[in-house]
Amino acid sequence: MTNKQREITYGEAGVEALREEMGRDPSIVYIGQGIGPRGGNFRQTRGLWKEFGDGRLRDTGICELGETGLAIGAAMNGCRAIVDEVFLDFILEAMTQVIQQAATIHYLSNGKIKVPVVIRGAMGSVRNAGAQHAHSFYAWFAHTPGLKVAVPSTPYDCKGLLKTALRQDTPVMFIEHKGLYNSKGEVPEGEFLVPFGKASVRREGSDVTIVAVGRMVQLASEAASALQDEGIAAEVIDPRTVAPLDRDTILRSVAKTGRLAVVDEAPAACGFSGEVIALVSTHGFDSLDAPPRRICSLHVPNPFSPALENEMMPSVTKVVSEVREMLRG
Amino acid sequence: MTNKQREITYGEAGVEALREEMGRDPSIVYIGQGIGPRGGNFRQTRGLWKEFGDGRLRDTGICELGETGLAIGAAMNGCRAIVDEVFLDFILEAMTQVIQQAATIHYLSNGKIKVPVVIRGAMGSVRNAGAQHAHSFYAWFAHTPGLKVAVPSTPYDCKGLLKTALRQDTPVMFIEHKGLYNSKGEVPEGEFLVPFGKASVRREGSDVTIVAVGRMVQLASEAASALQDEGIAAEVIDPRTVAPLDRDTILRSVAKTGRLAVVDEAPAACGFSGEVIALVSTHGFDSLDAPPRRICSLHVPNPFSPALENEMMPSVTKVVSEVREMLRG
Amino acid sequence: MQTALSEEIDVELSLDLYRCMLQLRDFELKVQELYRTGSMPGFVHLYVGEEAVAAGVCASLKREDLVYSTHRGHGHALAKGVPARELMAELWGKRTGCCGGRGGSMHTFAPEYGFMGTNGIVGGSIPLAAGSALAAQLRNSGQVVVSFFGDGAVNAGSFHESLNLAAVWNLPVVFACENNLYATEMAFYRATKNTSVASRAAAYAIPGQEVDGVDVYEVYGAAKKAIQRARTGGGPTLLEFKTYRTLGHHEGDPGTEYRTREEVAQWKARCPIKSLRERMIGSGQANESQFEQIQKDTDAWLDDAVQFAKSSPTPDPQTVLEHS
Amino acid sequence: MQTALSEEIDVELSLDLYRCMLQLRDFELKVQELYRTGSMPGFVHLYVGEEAVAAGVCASLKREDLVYSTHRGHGHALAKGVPARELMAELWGKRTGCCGGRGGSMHTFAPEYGFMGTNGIVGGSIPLAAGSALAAQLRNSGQVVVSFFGDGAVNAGSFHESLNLAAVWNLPVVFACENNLYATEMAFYRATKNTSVASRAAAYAIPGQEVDGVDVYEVYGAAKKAIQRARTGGGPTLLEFKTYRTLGHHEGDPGTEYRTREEVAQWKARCPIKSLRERMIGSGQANESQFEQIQKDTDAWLDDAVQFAKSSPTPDPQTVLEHS
Ligand SMILES: Cc1ncc(C[n+]2csc(CCOP(=O)(O)OP(=O)(O)O)c2C)c(N)n1
Ligand SMILES: Cc1ncc(C[n+]2csc(CCOP(=O)(O)OP(=O)(O)O)c2C)c(N)n1
Ligand SMILES: [Mg+2]
Ligand SMILES: [Mg+2]
Repeated sequence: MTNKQREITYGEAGVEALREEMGRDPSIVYIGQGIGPRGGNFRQTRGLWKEFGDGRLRDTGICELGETGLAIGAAMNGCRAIVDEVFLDFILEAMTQVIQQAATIHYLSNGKIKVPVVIRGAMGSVRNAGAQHAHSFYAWFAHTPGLKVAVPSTPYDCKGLLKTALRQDTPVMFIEHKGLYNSKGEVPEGEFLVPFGKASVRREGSDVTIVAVGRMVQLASEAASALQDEGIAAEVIDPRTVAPLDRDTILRSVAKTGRLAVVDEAPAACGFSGEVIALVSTHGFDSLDAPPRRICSLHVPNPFSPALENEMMPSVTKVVSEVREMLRG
Repeated sequence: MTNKQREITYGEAGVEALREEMGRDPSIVYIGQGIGPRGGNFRQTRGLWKEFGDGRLRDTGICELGETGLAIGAAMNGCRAIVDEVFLDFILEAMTQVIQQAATIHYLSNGKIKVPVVIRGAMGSVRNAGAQHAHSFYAWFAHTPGLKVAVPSTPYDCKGLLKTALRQDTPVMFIEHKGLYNSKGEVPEGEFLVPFGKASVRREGSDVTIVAVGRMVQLASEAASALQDEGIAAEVIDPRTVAPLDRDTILRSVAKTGRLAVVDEAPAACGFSGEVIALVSTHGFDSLDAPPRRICSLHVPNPFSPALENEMMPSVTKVVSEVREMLRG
Repeated sequence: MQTALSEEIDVELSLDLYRCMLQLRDFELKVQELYRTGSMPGFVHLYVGEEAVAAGVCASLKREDLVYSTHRGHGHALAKGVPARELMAELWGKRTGCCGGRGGSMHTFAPEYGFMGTNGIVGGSIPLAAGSALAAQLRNSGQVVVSFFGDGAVNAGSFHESLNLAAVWNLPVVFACENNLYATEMAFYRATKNTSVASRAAAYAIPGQEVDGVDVYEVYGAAKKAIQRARTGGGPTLLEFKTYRTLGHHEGDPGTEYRTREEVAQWKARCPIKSLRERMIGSGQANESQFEQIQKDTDAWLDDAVQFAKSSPTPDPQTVLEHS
Repeated sequence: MQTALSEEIDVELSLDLYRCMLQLRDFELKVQELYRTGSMPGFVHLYVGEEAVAAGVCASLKREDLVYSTHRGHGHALAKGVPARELMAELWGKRTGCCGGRGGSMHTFAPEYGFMGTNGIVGGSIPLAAGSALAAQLRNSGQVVVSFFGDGAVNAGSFHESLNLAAVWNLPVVFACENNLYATEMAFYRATKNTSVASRAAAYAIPGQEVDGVDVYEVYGAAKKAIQRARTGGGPTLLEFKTYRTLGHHEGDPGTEYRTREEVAQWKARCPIKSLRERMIGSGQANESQFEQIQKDTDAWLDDAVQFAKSSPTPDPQTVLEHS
């Protein structure tokens, strides 16, 4: 078996990226709750504390505002900092630091101050954790000048994007999906980077373009398989970073297929799904043969009861039926 | 002169709404910084403290997180609460309370707990206050299930929407524009309400639909006047609330004009401009005769220097030239 | 102190406190059992070991008084009077749950019993509690509000801002910190240099008191005084209840990696339920058969709740947009 | 105390402190004049009356030490060594400003002088300062970080969370609170029940000290000790400098509606600059002609800065996307 075929989990891939980068760059410090001896609530830092110690893995109490602010401040004074919100939901405690400080200082200082901070958190719904632990804020951050936003959907991207994130001079929101940590995939050992702003075509097809990120890529891919059985060839595009967004790959795909659907775990209103549709509408107007569609979560907080949450969330069935309708009319 | 012709400022209109509603409903409490004896940084509460006293106008120190949380908690126990962030920018200190508590509790409690809180703040750029005092977050809040979002552009709407906001059983983000407080307009004395989810057609026209909110309505209207001189008839639509959004009025207008431009002081990416375009693209696909356009602020934090900020912001000139291009090709 | 207090507390009240603690304990052990068999969705954080706090505090509250709780809130809910049936059904995501299944363990509301919610956000309910106390003050409702939170919330901005506002406005709220020494696996002394929660009251110029949180009489006495102070215009109090969760942080956490077996064993030995029983029997205030009867009642109460919840329908998916 | 300290401080240092304070004062009065004639955009918050704090604190800092400031930050910037030319040009939004005109008064950065920014968000720079101290600790850089903030920041979560983390990690940071009794029009006693900032250090188990903030010797002495403590591994200190802004909150606020004329007059009489001069002349440490010379130097320094800023070009609009 060559390295290329080695399969590890999404969670392990992130750990590998961290281990390589922290080994390479002694200025990296990692701040968060339970990221030391415990190895992370999602096991997203397992083994690192043993290797790099208390100094560089900084366990904190519950104070996301302070944690995030300190990480940004450390990044302003010669460290590369990672702050782990663990659940992305908890970044709400620290929004003022993310938006008012991290996102602005490089620009306002006329490029004099670098702010190499990676702000990490896991988004989305998993195991019916309920409304307060299921948010997916990547659209907000993409809306904010001064932030880059990575949303890996595979172990390969998790490693490659995290390594790239740790080499930026400005803040990166690194947003994993809670439901993907245990998913497996091929990840080469050792050094490789996944560039920002470069989408991945997960599946080629000529009838319709489906754009999705994070866990929704899986959903879109499963839907595409099901559609294939009906003779519909869907192309699945995973932008991998929503800021910068790879507009060209999306536009080229729709130029080929003439049809666009966006699957988004976040609500539709003023979100990522609208952005992709607006992009194609404004810059690929003539390629659209039919109205684009959005398959998003319904506009309510995530209800706890599985019966309700399943109804609220996008599903393979919903994607299949929406796309089928697009093509069959 | 009849009442109907009385002109007052946008700021005064808000005060009038508050005075009427606080007089009518003794359960209303108002929390914020400088909203007592000082009468508000923007004079948005002037005179109220004399009338309603320390009990109902609660001046605080600088603690937006606490202020906002207390307002929500007061609303959960029989008060109607207004919390004034003054600059909308400062709501970043309190996002966890807005998103995790205010926006979810009515739904999660199965409708058992009403949360009649109005969260007020002034958005946008004014007088080169710089990047940290110029944010316009309404797209974020429209993206969030459980929040209503009002963005008045005229004194009339300021009064009517604020009165409506103070009669809701769930949270309302009431987002004024800093640059509008001194603008004047007709406002009837006494009772009237402006409904949520009902756009106002500011100007009729048959060639192109321009959608804008807040201060951008002025800009769009000025651009429409200039375009009129060139023989282009622009229809200007002000949704007034971005959640709920009056989809019908927008779709009807584009069905008539065949062309859509959105002017937005916020950045384009994952914002309100994309939402409007996605709406028309998905639900009014056949009415579009040309690619829609967005005239938004550039994707950088607001620079301080007027020379730079003017370049960064939408302007009448930019709107005119974009719309002209749309029509003239 | 103990003797003095137990003189204030009559036998009837003692037995009530005992019954309440036993209900809280047995409810949680049943939830654990159900959860482990996979029949409950979501996450549950159990209150085992800390029963004296909820029981002792809520004993002095009226129905119209309000309680704001945490992620570890089943005990607070039951002690405040939320029927076990409705709570159990909610944990199961059933239509008959007190939130129709929308909330679950971490977002359970029952305002009709003065229970203003568990909360999945650490520190998130502290400002809400203070705000409800502000409403009580303004409306002259006579209500007192109790804000429960863990040691984990103490270093968060929500704690700081809320206590400051409650103090300067003299609000009728009791801040009840359940210091069980850990926040998840994080020992309090690793999270802060000042490991006394009660001492922090000074920063806000309000009274603060450390209380033995596994002695229900101590809890009752301290809480009663603080509630009385709040009700009579004396403003907020910060109470620090020293307690311990003898189970893991949530179901799934063995709770053994960051604490020694000895430490857990020591605290288990100080079981608030067993010790009250022994004390009452030792002093002749009650006899074994009375406790057996309470156990029987509790079993029946719990069976009824499980039966009710189990047989309740799941919510109709078509209702998902209601109350939005 | 005063005498003891002034013995430690030699004449040269005293004159340096004087010169620094005078520069800060005259710079602000010039900004006021320029602003009032409408030639400056944005908002400015002037430091007049508080000069002893910036001068006294920064006197013990090395160039590589860092200062984090507030909305009222011109004095901190100058005292830390930012050239008046670059600062003045920045306030004017000019291309030659230390941020090329992108920042302005409330977002001025000059890292090459260890000045890590004014900040438009109250409390916003406190965690940044602590974080930079963490980096100093990790990189073993020997730097000390000073975090300036006002009384207004003390009740905010940022203060609480930052001090707690700095304490538990023993970071080389000095928290320098400029308690000028007001935050905008809000008197500190209306914002909090505990009006002693220094006393709050206890909540974080760090040293806290109240200092007369208009006596530059006192400021110098207390700051020197705290900076020394930080530099030698002794961890953070909270200093509360009692001071006063004799002008309004920002240019445009007369500053008279919420304070009595007497109060303002009393503090004006305690002018840190005038009193140092009188003290030095009284004790024979310096004579009038020395102070006249300093005034002349300062005038020239300021004229140069204004001339430079005025004649500098505005930024090229085409560069707006650079550094994005
Ligand atoms: C703002 C926030 N940060 C982190 C978490 C994750 N979390 C849930 S419970 C918990 C520990 C809480 O500890 P404590 O407050 O002491 O309560 P205990 O669990 O000990 O009862 C943490 C960190 C959260 N829910 N909210
Ligand atoms: C988070 C936040 N809330 C409110 C404001 C508005 N504001 C600007 S300065 C100020 C007063 C600050 O007072 P203080 O910290 O005491 O500093 P001082 O002005 O007295 O020097 C306020 C309320 C702000 N900038 N940031
Ligand atoms: Mg705990
Ligand atoms: Mg002040």
